[in-house]
Amino acid sequence: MAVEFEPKIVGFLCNWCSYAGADMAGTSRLCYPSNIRIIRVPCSGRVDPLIIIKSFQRGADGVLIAGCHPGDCHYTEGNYYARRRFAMLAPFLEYTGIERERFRVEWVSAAEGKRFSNVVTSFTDQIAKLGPRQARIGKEELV
Amino acid sequence: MPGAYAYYPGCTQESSAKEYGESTKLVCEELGIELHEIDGWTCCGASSAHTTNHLLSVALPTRDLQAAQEMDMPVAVICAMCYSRLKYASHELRDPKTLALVNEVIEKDFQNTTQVLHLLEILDKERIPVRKSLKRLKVVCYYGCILARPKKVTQFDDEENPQIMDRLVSNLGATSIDWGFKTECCGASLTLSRRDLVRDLSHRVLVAAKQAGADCIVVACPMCHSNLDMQQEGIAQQHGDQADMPIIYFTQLVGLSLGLSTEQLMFDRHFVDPRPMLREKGVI
Amino acid sequence: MIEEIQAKARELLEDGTVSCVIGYERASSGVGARPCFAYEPSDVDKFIFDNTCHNDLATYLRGLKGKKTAIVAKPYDSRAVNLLLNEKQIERQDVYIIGVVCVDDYRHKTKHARENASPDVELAIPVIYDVLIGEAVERKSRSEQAFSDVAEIEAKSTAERQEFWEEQFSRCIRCYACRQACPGCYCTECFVEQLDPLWTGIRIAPSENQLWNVIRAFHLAGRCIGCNECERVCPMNIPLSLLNRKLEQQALEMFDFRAGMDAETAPHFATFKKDEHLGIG
Amino acid sequence: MARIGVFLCYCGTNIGGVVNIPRVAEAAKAMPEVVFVQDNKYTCSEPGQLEIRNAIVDNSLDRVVIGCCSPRMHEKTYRKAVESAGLNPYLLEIANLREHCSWVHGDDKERATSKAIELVKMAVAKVSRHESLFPKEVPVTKRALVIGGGVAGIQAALDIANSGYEVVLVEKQPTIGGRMSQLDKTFPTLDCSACILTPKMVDVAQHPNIRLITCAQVSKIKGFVGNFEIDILRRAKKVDETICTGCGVCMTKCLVRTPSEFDLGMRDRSAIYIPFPQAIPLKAVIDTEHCGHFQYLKARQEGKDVPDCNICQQTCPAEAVRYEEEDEIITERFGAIVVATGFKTFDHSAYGEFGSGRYPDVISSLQLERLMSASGPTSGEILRPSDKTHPKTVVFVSCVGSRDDNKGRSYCSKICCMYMAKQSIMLKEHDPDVQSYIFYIDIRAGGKDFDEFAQRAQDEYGVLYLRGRISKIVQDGKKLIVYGEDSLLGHPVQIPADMVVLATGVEPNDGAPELAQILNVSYDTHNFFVEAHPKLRPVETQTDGIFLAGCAVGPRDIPESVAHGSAAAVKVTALFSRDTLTTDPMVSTIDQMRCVGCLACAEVCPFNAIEPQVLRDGRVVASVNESLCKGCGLCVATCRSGCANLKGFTLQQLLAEVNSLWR
Amino acid sequence: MTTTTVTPSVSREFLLEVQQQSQQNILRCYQCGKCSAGCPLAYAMDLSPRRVMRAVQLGLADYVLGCTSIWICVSCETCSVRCPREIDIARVMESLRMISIDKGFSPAEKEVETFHRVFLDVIEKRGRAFETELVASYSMGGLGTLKTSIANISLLPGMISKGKMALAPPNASGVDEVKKIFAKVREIEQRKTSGGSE
Repeated sequence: MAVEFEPKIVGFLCNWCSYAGADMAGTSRLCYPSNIRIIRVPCSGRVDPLIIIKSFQRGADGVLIAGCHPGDCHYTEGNYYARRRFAMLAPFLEYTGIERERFRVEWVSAAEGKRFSNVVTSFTDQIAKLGPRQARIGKEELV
Repeated sequence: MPGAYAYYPGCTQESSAKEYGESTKLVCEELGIELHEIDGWTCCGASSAHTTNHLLSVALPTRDLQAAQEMDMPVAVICAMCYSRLKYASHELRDPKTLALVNEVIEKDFQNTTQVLHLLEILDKERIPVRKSLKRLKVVCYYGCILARPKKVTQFDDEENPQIMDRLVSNLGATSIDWGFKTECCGASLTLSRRDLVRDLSHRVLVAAKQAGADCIVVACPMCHSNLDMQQEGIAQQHGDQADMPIIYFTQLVGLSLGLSTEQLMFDRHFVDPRPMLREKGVI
Repeated sequence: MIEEIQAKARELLEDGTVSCVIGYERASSGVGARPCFAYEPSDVDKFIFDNTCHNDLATYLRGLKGKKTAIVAKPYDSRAVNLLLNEKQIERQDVYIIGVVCVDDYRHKTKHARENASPDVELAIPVIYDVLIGEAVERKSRSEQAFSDVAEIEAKSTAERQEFWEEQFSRCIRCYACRQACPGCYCTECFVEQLDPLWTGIRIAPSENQLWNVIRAFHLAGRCIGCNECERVCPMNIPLSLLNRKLEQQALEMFDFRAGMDAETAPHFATFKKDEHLGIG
Repeated sequence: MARIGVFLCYCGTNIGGVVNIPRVAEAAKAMPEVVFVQDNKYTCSEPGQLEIRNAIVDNSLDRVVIGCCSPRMHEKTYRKAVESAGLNPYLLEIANLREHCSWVHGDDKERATSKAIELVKMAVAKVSRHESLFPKEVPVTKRALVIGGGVAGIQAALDIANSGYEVVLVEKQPTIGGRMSQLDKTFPTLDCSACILTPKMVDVAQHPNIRLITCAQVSKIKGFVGNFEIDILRRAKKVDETICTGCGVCMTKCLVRTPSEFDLGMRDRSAIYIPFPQAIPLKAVIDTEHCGHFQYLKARQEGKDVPDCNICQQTCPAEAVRYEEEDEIITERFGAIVVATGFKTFDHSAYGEFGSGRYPDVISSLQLERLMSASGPTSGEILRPSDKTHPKTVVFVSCVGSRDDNKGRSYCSKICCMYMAKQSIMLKEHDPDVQSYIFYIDIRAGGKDFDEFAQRAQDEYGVLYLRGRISKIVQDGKKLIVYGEDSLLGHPVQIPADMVVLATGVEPNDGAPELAQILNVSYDTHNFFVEAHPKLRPVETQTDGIFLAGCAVGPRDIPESVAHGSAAAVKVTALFSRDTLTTDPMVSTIDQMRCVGCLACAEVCPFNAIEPQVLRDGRVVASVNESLCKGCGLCVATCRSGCANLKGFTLQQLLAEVNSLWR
Repeated sequence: MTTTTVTPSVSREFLLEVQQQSQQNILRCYQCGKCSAGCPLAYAMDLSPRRVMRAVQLGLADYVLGCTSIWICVSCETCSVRCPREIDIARVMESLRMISIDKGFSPAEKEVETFHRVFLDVIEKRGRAFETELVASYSMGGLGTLKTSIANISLLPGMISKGKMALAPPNASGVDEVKKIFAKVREIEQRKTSGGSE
């Protein structure tokens, strides 16, 4: 690998569990790699495939979706639909040439600060190992 | 306030605990406390009576209390067992039916107004003119089970952490060490029947006293004394460690501070001779 | 067969059951076929039916919404009809389905030599119809070769796949013929043409092309009925069905769902089971 | 071109100690549309907020980004601050520089700072796409529906009615009163259940603000908080309530005898009946399943020929019997709903080892209540079912259908320990020769005077508690041999008993889950309704305007149920104290111009907030009921045309955030 | 041990007897085990005090009257003063000792029972305890087991040399009264057992 590869990871976190879980990681001062950029959404069910594919197209090295554990959804059902949606998307992304390891869905509760920092750490390491995407974006001049 | 008391020595004073009785007499003389031995006092029945027959266990001590009633003085007791039995009796007798029944048994008319005091309670009110300070002496006070228990009967002192004896010894200049075994049991009346158990229990007490860093154990009960003192040899055999822990009656300690001689206080009667220790501590 | 079709069509127009019958007529070029909208019984004479009749006629039903319409439906067209019914784009009572048994509907359309490529069960008989024309024939299952085309792509390494798709999509000229031919693509305004949010730049660049094709495919996840028109009409010969069929395969494996087989079953993205794992999260 | 102000908070050293704020500020100045940047030791402090306010005014800012602690911490505070400057409070975005940056990257200040810059950049990008949002006002229908006429429902109904609001009380049974009306005495005070309950029942009947609909249940719900439209299915009683005087002649004349539900089969009732003497309303109903006349009608349809019977109709002095009466659906509007559907006791036939109901003298605790009740089948004389003799040795078995995973009942039913103590005491009161034994696992007597009560059963009434679950009951002649272990003695015991009472646990009433589905509120694996928050919102549901009371939520005793009922009532009256409701503006919208009406969004909406709407041009499109929408955004992710959008988290805003990362 | 059958009649009877004798409401015991936890001798008992109480609650007379615990108990009262339910457990133990004697159970701790008996004999005879005689008649009278006897005798020389063994018996003028008391008590006990209540 060339110099030091700094992966850029986009994280979509549901407001009620995972975003709070990330806050918890903060309040408990649990350090994790700084590569993740967290985008707050009301529910993992709000995250549409379009924004994910878009993130990859823009050059994201990894995308993390985190929501309430199944059954704990603040909106009772949102993450169940999300689960199906991303279960379809994950292998499809791989099929179209984006490594499976670059897309991750995790359930993180508001209390699981430790778990959140672990998830981010392992995900970041995983992607760092994978190296940057052979994204064509480089070759193109973007809008 | 020196006063006059109907003195109830208890059977052991005539034999195994003579030194307790003698030291008591001497000390009280020194302090001007009049002890008038109850004429013809008899045994309180000890643990055996109340183990065997409840009525008997009340009747026997009542007989002595009644005798004291005629002397119209509060009763002074030194033996913890006797104290407990006398107290227990007067406690039971608060019930008129029991009182009537017992009076029938002893064929007397006891009113149950007679006060029962342990010598410790009496001395607690005394100013003791210390002639010989015991300041280098570090002791643990061992009250045994029945002196302070049960409070609702004895009204003696705190059940779990009595202080009265500790107060006394510190008044004498000695250091009383706080420890956890003040009211643990020594095995009591099992001395003859289940000595092995007595040795287990007494061993615990001796070890605790040693760990507390005591030079000796101060006691207020002949039975405790005999179990802790006489059994030390046997305890060593049973548990393999030699305590060499002098066991001293609080009256003997008071005696020392009043300048009485070791002979007067009969230290020679102890199985574990306290004198070397006392000498070393400059008490004698 | 064509006689029967014409007879039925005429009858429907004459007794006023429908105001229009959608069928095929010979293209002006003289070769190939094109959709034909018959409003008069006489129009029906123009009807033809042979294996040049490719268009998915269901695509036109939305346009005639509210008008009683009959359509000549090959098996995959019939699945499209179900899709549109399920998505409330047409009313059952407005549509009269002339189902046509079609032994050869599918393979003759894949321009790419993917002879083995076929769904796990080949459809010969429409899944929904008011009248069935043609001999109801048995077709053997070809499941042992199911999705072998998809398997080929999966066999590649990620890098190879990237190369493969990059090559394919770099050819895309974004003519959107695929979209026009698709019975499932009926959005008033396709995301690709929206200016706000601006999902894709209008200019032709591989990554934009890929975004377009991948998302279009995903918008058809659980909806593509496999008529394969997109691929047939693609002027740049991009094997688009490979995308759709991958998703069709996943839907089958994960949710045992296949679009358009009936009008009622909720598509997999519109429902869920509490205790399914699906290997994520 | 927006005018964005960026405010960066040091949060003492919490952020400033790690993130290089001045550098972030520098970077922020260069960001598009940013016209003002300021840092502050504590933005959340009074002066800090004031500075924001002033900055907005002085620099006529129209968007605000604050880089500080988590929005979950102070978003509301800052919205107020922004609003105080005359700006729409929703034109604010917070960059989480503390929890998501300084606190987790303290180990690398350099990276922390560059991340902070990007977080601010994202926030700026997002806020530039913010729009002013305005809460909506919806009117409130000040009528309450109470479902369930047990003590909890009664209490709720009375409290709401007494606050001056109309209440409709719907009860599935022919009478209100619920389980409490079946009880003899109540623990730990031992006052008579009926004596304290019946007055309340009468109050309900006589209250001008309460309308009572019995033999009825909710069948459909439309609308939302403040504006529910409810269908109530009222089953035909076949007796005209308005005329029936409850004289009971029909009951004496009726030829049919069938086990009484109220007395749990320990006594028979007629086919036309009044459940019990104090029933409210005191009106007869016909049980068409057993009634001779309806048997006849049924048989005739099947072409069979059985004699007709209409003796009740003939003999009714008030001529109130109406065989022809049909079920009806009553549709009414309500502003709030209280669900108090109560409980039933576990059916012990699930326990084969206890005889699964085949030993007549193994009875349920509720059956014992009926036996002890003066109005019960034995007029309060305790006679065991088999031979109507007085049982002398009675064994109680606790946790029957409770704390038993094997029976799918993992939970503690809470009331059993206490009612066993009560019943064993009452047995002694009825007959001094009775010796009761209670097999228990724990004695759960948490409550005012509860433990004293349970102890009294032992000290004063000589009830013998044995710690352990029994294993088996065997009929042995007239005796029932109970096999157990006294786990305190560490030793198996067996007790030859005359009667065994199974302390059957609490479980939700039939139809609870169905009702939950109708009302679209959630219920747990045991079919108990689920509170919005187990600690802090114990009477609310996730659906606004629908409240819970009593054992529908979980096992409760009488005082708790009453308190719970009153609590629900307060929530309702609080709701009714306002003429309109404001709704959260962060809800979905549908671009109906582009919507193709596939209604995929409606299919997935967890709150049924999306309905089809027919436009003037006849197009069918989706439309959002903003009062029902909770803003989860499922519809947004489902809609292919991008017509569904979520205010506050729009497609544009998320896309802007993503794009900003590569600008 | 075989399964115990618990029946009201039996259990009540014994329970009531113990309650009457000890004047304690044993049903108050909620089996917390604090008594056993504090008992200095529990380790040497076959039934911990808690289990003794339990057995009484269940009315298992044979089970409890034959146990060593009631004899090993030295009435140190630790249990009694600490009992959260204010039961005088030591008193219950005493009562059980008495009942077991009445019912003619052979004590599980022979020596203990013997000691108490001998002790009272001495007192009845002399009005006061005469330790020398006590030790002698207990040990040499073959009442104690050989083991304990030898152990006891082994102490004698020491005790005598230390003057801890009075050689002359005590002379308490009250001895006659004591004799009377013993007699009277027996008489009253007789009255009780022969039906007539007090």
